[in-house]
Amino acid sequence: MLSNLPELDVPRDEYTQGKGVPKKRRHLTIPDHSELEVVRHFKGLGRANFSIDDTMYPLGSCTMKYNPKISEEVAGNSVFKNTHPYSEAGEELHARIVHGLQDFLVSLTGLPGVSLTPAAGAQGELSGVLIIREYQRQRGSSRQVMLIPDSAHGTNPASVAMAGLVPKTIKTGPEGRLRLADVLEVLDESVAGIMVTNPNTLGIFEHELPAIAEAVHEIGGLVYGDGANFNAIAGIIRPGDLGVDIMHINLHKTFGTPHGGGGPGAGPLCVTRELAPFLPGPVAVSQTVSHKSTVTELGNDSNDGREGSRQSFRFVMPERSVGRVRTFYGNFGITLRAYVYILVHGLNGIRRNSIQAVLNANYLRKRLQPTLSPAFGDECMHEFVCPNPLVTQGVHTIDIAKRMLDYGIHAPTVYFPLIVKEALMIEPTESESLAQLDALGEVLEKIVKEGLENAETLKRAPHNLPLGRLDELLANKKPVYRHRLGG
Amino acid sequence: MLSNLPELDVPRDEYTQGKGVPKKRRHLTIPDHSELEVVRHFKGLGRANFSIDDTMYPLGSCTMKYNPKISEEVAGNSVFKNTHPYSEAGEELHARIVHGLQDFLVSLTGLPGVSLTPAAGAQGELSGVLIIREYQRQRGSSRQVMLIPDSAHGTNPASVAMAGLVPKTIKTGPEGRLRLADVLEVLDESVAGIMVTNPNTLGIFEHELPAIAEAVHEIGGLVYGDGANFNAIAGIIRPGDLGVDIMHINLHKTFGTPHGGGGPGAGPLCVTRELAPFLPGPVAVSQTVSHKSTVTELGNDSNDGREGSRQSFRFVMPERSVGRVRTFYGNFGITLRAYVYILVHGLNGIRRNSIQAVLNANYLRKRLQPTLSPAFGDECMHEFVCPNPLVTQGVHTIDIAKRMLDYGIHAPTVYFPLIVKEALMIEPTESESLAQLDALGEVLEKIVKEGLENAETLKRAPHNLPLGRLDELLANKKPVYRHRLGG
Amino acid sequence: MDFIGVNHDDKNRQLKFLGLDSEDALFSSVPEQLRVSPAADDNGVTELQLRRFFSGLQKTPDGSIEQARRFIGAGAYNHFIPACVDALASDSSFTTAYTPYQPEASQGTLQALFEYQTFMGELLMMDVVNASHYDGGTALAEAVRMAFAVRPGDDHREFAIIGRLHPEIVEVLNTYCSHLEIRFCEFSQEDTFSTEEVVKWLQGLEYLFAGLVVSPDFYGSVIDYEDVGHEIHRKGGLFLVHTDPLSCVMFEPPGSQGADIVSAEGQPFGIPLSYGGPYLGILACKEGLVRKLPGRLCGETVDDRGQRGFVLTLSTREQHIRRERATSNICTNQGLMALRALLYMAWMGKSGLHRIAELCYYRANYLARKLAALPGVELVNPGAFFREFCIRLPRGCSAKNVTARLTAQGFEAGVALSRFDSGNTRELLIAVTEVNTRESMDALVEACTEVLGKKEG
Amino acid sequence: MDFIGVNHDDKNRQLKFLGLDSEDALFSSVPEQLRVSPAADDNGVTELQLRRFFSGLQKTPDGSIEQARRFIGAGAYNHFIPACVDALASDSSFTTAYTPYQPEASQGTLQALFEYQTFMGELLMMDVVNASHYDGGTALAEAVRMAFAVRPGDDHREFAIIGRLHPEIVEVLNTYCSHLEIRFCEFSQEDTFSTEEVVKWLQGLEYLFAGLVVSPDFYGSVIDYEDVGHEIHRKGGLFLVHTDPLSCVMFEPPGSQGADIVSAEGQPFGIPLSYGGPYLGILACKEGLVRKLPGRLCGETVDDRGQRGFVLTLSTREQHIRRERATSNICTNQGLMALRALLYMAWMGKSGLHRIAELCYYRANYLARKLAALPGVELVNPGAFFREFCIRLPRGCSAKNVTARLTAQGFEAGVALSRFDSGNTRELLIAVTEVNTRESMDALVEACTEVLGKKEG
Repeated sequence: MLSNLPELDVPRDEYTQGKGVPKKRRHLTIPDHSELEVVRHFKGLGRANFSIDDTMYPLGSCTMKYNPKISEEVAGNSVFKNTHPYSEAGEELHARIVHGLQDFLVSLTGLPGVSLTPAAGAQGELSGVLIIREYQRQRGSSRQVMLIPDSAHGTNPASVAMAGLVPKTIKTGPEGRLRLADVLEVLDESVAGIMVTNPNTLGIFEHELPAIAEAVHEIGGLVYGDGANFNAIAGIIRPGDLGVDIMHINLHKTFGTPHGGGGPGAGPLCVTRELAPFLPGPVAVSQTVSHKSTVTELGNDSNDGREGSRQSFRFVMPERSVGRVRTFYGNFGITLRAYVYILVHGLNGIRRNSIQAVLNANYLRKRLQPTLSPAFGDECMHEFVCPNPLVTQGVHTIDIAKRMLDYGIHAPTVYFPLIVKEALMIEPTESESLAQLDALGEVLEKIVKEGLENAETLKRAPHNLPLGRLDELLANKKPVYRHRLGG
Repeated sequence: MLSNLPELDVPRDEYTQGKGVPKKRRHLTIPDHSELEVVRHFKGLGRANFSIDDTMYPLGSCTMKYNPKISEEVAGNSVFKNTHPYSEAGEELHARIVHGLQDFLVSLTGLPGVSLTPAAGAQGELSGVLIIREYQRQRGSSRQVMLIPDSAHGTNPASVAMAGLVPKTIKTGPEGRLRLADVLEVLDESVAGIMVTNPNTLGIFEHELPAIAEAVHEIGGLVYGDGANFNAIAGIIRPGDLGVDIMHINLHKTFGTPHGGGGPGAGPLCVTRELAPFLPGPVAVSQTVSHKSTVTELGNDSNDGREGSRQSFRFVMPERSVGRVRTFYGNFGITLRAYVYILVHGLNGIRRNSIQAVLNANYLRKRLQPTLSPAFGDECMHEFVCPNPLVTQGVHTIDIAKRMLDYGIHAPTVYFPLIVKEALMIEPTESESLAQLDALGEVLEKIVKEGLENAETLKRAPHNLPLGRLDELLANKKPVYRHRLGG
Repeated sequence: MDFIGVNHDDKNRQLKFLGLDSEDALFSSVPEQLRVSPAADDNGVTELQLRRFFSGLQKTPDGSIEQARRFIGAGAYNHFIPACVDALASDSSFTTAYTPYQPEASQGTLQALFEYQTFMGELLMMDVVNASHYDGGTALAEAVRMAFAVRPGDDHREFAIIGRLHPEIVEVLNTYCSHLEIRFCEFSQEDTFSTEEVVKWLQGLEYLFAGLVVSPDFYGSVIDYEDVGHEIHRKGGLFLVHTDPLSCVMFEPPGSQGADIVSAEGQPFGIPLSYGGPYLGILACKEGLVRKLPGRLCGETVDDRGQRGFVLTLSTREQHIRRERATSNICTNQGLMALRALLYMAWMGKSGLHRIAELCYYRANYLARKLAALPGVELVNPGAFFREFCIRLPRGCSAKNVTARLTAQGFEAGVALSRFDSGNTRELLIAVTEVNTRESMDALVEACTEVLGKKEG
Repeated sequence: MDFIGVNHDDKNRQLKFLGLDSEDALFSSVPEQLRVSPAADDNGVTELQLRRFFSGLQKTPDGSIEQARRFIGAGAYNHFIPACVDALASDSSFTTAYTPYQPEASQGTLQALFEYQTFMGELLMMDVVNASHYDGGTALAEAVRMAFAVRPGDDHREFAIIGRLHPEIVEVLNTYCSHLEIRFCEFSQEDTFSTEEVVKWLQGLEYLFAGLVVSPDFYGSVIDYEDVGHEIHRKGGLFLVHTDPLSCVMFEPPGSQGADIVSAEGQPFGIPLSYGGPYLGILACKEGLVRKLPGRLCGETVDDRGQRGFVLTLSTREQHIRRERATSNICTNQGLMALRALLYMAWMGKSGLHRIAELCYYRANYLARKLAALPGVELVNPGAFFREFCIRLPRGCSAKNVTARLTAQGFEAGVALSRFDSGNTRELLIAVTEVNTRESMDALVEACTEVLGKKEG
């Protein structure tokens, strides 16, 4: 598309006084294409994807809820797209939006300190563990141990290791819950803190968390809440009330930001007042200035330019910050979409989402019970986990998953959590209609029936997609990471 | 999506003093859906379409060229989307753009009068025939006959009939061209004018048009140029130089505006200076005013706000206008996209498009010659027409067309022009790559081979699409125009 | 606002299936004191409010008058368009496809057209809706030509018009019918009139081939017209109605009042103002008239395996087959605009459409009452009106000058009718939609009070 | 500008096939005098010029400084993004899909990632590129951790840094490595230095586990670093390079200069400024290090019918399998940003990339020369630089005040380095890209002349 680019309008002069100019590159093999060729290629790739906008995508723990179009519209605004992070003129507007989301997260978590800089949940976790380490260090303690339930996401132990602390596993109790007794058994002065996901990855609410938190606090430890499943309780339960000191939130899961192909996301960190000075930065702060108001207020449809005081916004580094975890101000584009999402829902709308997510999961859970018996208990929060009912037929969970694709529904999360053998982890989200929940139920019933009658149908799935089952072993054994482009 | 709409914030008061309030409606059966349901439904419908962005779409005469993304970006600008046609503040900006396109069309056609109000080619034709009628009437003539070649689009005779004139058919000569001799035979004082498509619908340039035009002018008639195939010659040949007095242009064909599902389009009308006062209106005019310049100039990258005179723009009705053919100012959104298209190409770019369109058609024509022998001559302009080579196998053109769909390429135009039996009318456009032209060639070769070996494969096509061949007869015999929605 | 997929009834079904008496019971395992009560006052904002908020944050949104303060209508209306409609309508699978000549490769476009025909037919209560026309004006012009083509005898050249037509539509009608020698007879529009008066007037027309009711008319007036239709039918004429799709949500639609042919401008349904186009001509008729209906039609059929599908149908009416004997020369339609109208109706649903119609109706009534209360201002169409009304300013006031002064105060206050008829100096046509908040109406009244208080030269 | 599908070579092939010696011959049937000659001066405008024209037509585009007059860089650059990239990147088939856990249902995402790995690998000349990281800063931090994980011995804790790192990246590096007891040794940056000096300095480091070259560095300086890499390898260390993808179009890329691990910020490739994020962390390594590479990787394989396809691979390195023994905790990537970079590279092709790189390079040289000619102004990095350079204003001038005064004149003139180090009061970092026209550069020089002429308090 060279014809669409500016011509070089200055001399080919190199203004170097000292060292010489580095060697110029001779070959670059990236091919030239017409715009239409580019469009067709990528439109074709798009057609080769399942997506929420196409079909149900009940990936447990990943929370594939609907991403509203209005969020994309706002984020597409040229002012938001084109402002440089060091633009002085842009700081007020952008800090105002970041501050707005910080405030909402305070309301929802009950934790008064928030930083939006972490670029993803895992980075929020790392930041949180760094805070725990720093907090202990400043107390003069060199505690190293972080307690982590065996149902936790792999990021928990990985983040702990990355921060130089030592993860220690606690077994989940027989009801799929963490038990105070089990925690007390390992709780000693070496423990820097505990990481708990609530509801946990089995979709079960951790009743005993308040008591566990009390015990951990008592020995001088901190409680980290993994917010991966916050979408089950947002607007209903504030993690701060449960004794959580630090928590990250995956914005895409709870607040419907697009997460195409695995990212970008954003992993804001919320902490108690005591820990706020440790937050990674910068964070947005407000101060009151007197001014003639020209800024519109949301929900107030008049705009009368009255005199008065107003809030002014800017970014600062928290005083004892564990540091920067990312350049600039985090994933602002994601912050903006999440802010829009909360604005249009209101806190009540977020609450309604949580309730419906839980209702949908329980409905589907009960509807499927004769076919797929859940691993634990009688009820769930926003998701539930079932062991593969066809193991005796020699059918693996992956076979069920692949067969679902044939029926035009994406598979649930499989083989996680690790404590349930051959797990299927189903999360319908609040976005799906009753008809769609029933459709998923029927597909699973049909597949289990097929598995009982003729296991081969499942083992050879998918049958109806452009590609059959892909050989992942080969990809690992003889890895090919890229094409070799011709000269 | 009721929850996303404003609440009623005024009393349910009806302020009527005279007649009563009409009866309120009781039932409306349009269903309520969630946004996600709407998205999935329509995304699914999109997937059920072939489109230029997916695949080659060589519909002859329809000119399915690439629609640049930059045109959509500019047209998506909120100022253009949200300005009311009676907004006083908007007139200058919008008239400036309309005037800009008018100017380009003057350069390209050699015809100095332009109106952009006709909403489509057929409406441009109707307007043009009305001008011919009015012109003759003002000369005191009641001529009724419009000469039209038998290769013409059906809109030509239909527009003539609609304007109350009488179409008379002229036969195409043996070389696929209109002959002066044949025209002279029917040319008399009853003839109000002639309508000629050049290149004609066989993709052949009408050599004798200048001579024919001279003869028609001599007897007091006017020459109407159907601009449906203007994309073959734009930037190379100016219809005004060939003796054309009036001409419409289908903006989507020559200037790449989207024409999804059959429209919208736009059919500007270009005329000689003498006929300009008859144009349908309003048209944009400019006048020079002295002013401090703040408007950027295209191609001039400085913006220095110098003093000076500048053009000012507004809309007026031509003085002896045949009238309005549409409310407001025509399809401004299409005008805008065509303007962008010409701006980014420049007049040279438009010329390059025409050359490449003709080159691609000739390449494909020659490449296919052993398989599909063209109906006429040795060369073509932007498209060519071949009779079905499998007639003796009992294969109809429609069978070839359906089989092409199986290979992922849209079919050419079929059974048109009517003067070629079982025609296939192929227009590759300048947008396609050589590889794609060859791919089309290979597909057609393969299909003709299939037809010779086993005609049933073609007669039962398509085989690879979600639907098999649709029963058009049934749709005509027992027409169903809509669902009946449940109460 | 929410994006929850399960509707109210289905939610109750779910709770029942689970044996729960309330949604609270879902969280019974969590101690009561750990659950927060809902913040009753934060139910979120609408897309409209959100857009306003963000454009306010950027100091100079587009340097122009804010949407809530734009009261211009006169045939093109400033309605809310959901982000979802814009997003889906720009899918290049629709925009870069062509007329569905090969239906097997164009089921997306065809099914969308069929659904448009369905929803629009339902809205108008008409049997057949074509797959779109250029705009409301040309749709009406084609409707008149269509009626003329089936007129009972050569001498039947009278066409009755009841209700004010948009002046530009009158011009289009004249252009389209310029050689047909139709005598257009307009019922002289008084400030108030009764159906009986219209019926009586109609009885005086001897060679009627059709009659047209315009409702809402150019000034926004709406009437019941069933009796008018009866009288037109009694005289052997076809009964035409030119209407507005949104008004059909609120009032009895043309189909249930006996209309034979209906035309309308579809712009209010999800189509941007775009300085006047592209818009959507809606054209509908009774099944018996379908062979005379111009434009494309989509029909249902089956494929060779018995699967349901859609095709273009009855194309023998069209120019590419019938040439000079076609019902019209129309070829290009406004397919993408029909898609937008369909997307709009699908997104809104009956509940959303009803809310929009109510907002337009009651807000217009609210504003009209307030403005008519200003000294010297009178309502020109004091009968029922929908979304739009016309006021006459006090003696000595020019509507053109008043709107110019209101523009300086940040209002597009309406269309001064001197634009169409230089004699109408004091008339101002004002449209009110769901975008015009109560606050903006109150502000307009206040600004008018001030501007009208200062007498002009 | 054009949208023609056939390229130059293929066009010649076509003409040859047809036996024509020129394209004019295609029109030989049309008499010469009826053909117009090309209007040599109208070859159309670029998308950039077009956008500028239309935003100029609207009197207050966004009330802010026009794009051509924005010279801020410092790690985030104001580049042209083709409309096509925006249009394709917003396709919800990509945006609303998830991590491709079921590859058969996610071939679109996977193939795009594979093509990103291919193009980016080609650009950097590296064997393996991962499927994206949060940003350039974290990519570098992970690169250092990766190098630390394979260090030859427990006492090898020295990490050499040659070239100026972005101050915020230094902070990220400190955060990520806070407990690793790495000793960061920075080569003291002089105004000019030779490779020999660096090599000599390196020889003085005893316990090196890796060395990093930053090129272009924070001030835009670029160097040849092959010899530096050799010396680091000689000392048993890994050779890391932090670079910019666009600079690799112009200069020999890290892979051909021996780099083992490469990190970079991918924002310049089609990713909007968006107030600092989301951006794209690029992380690449030699094949032998792949088991230590964090982040997702896409690999090629076949299906059960032998058809080629793509899957996520080597996931045994990742946290969801290896938990605390994973190479990193990273899970979420920046998939949509990798898609944007891919779209950008595909749209540009090598020709477009080369043009963009040339524009940035030669325009920056042009502006630097002009500014350095102003009285009292000096270039801080007078060696070769790419797209960005740093000037020191005359004594008594504060860069912060000067930029504020230039803002009032409609320029974002650069980043005053006092932002990062309050002692650097006179340093101003200026970036130039293809959006900064020659006219805008001349205007900036003129404005600077004026502002610097008036001495400040």
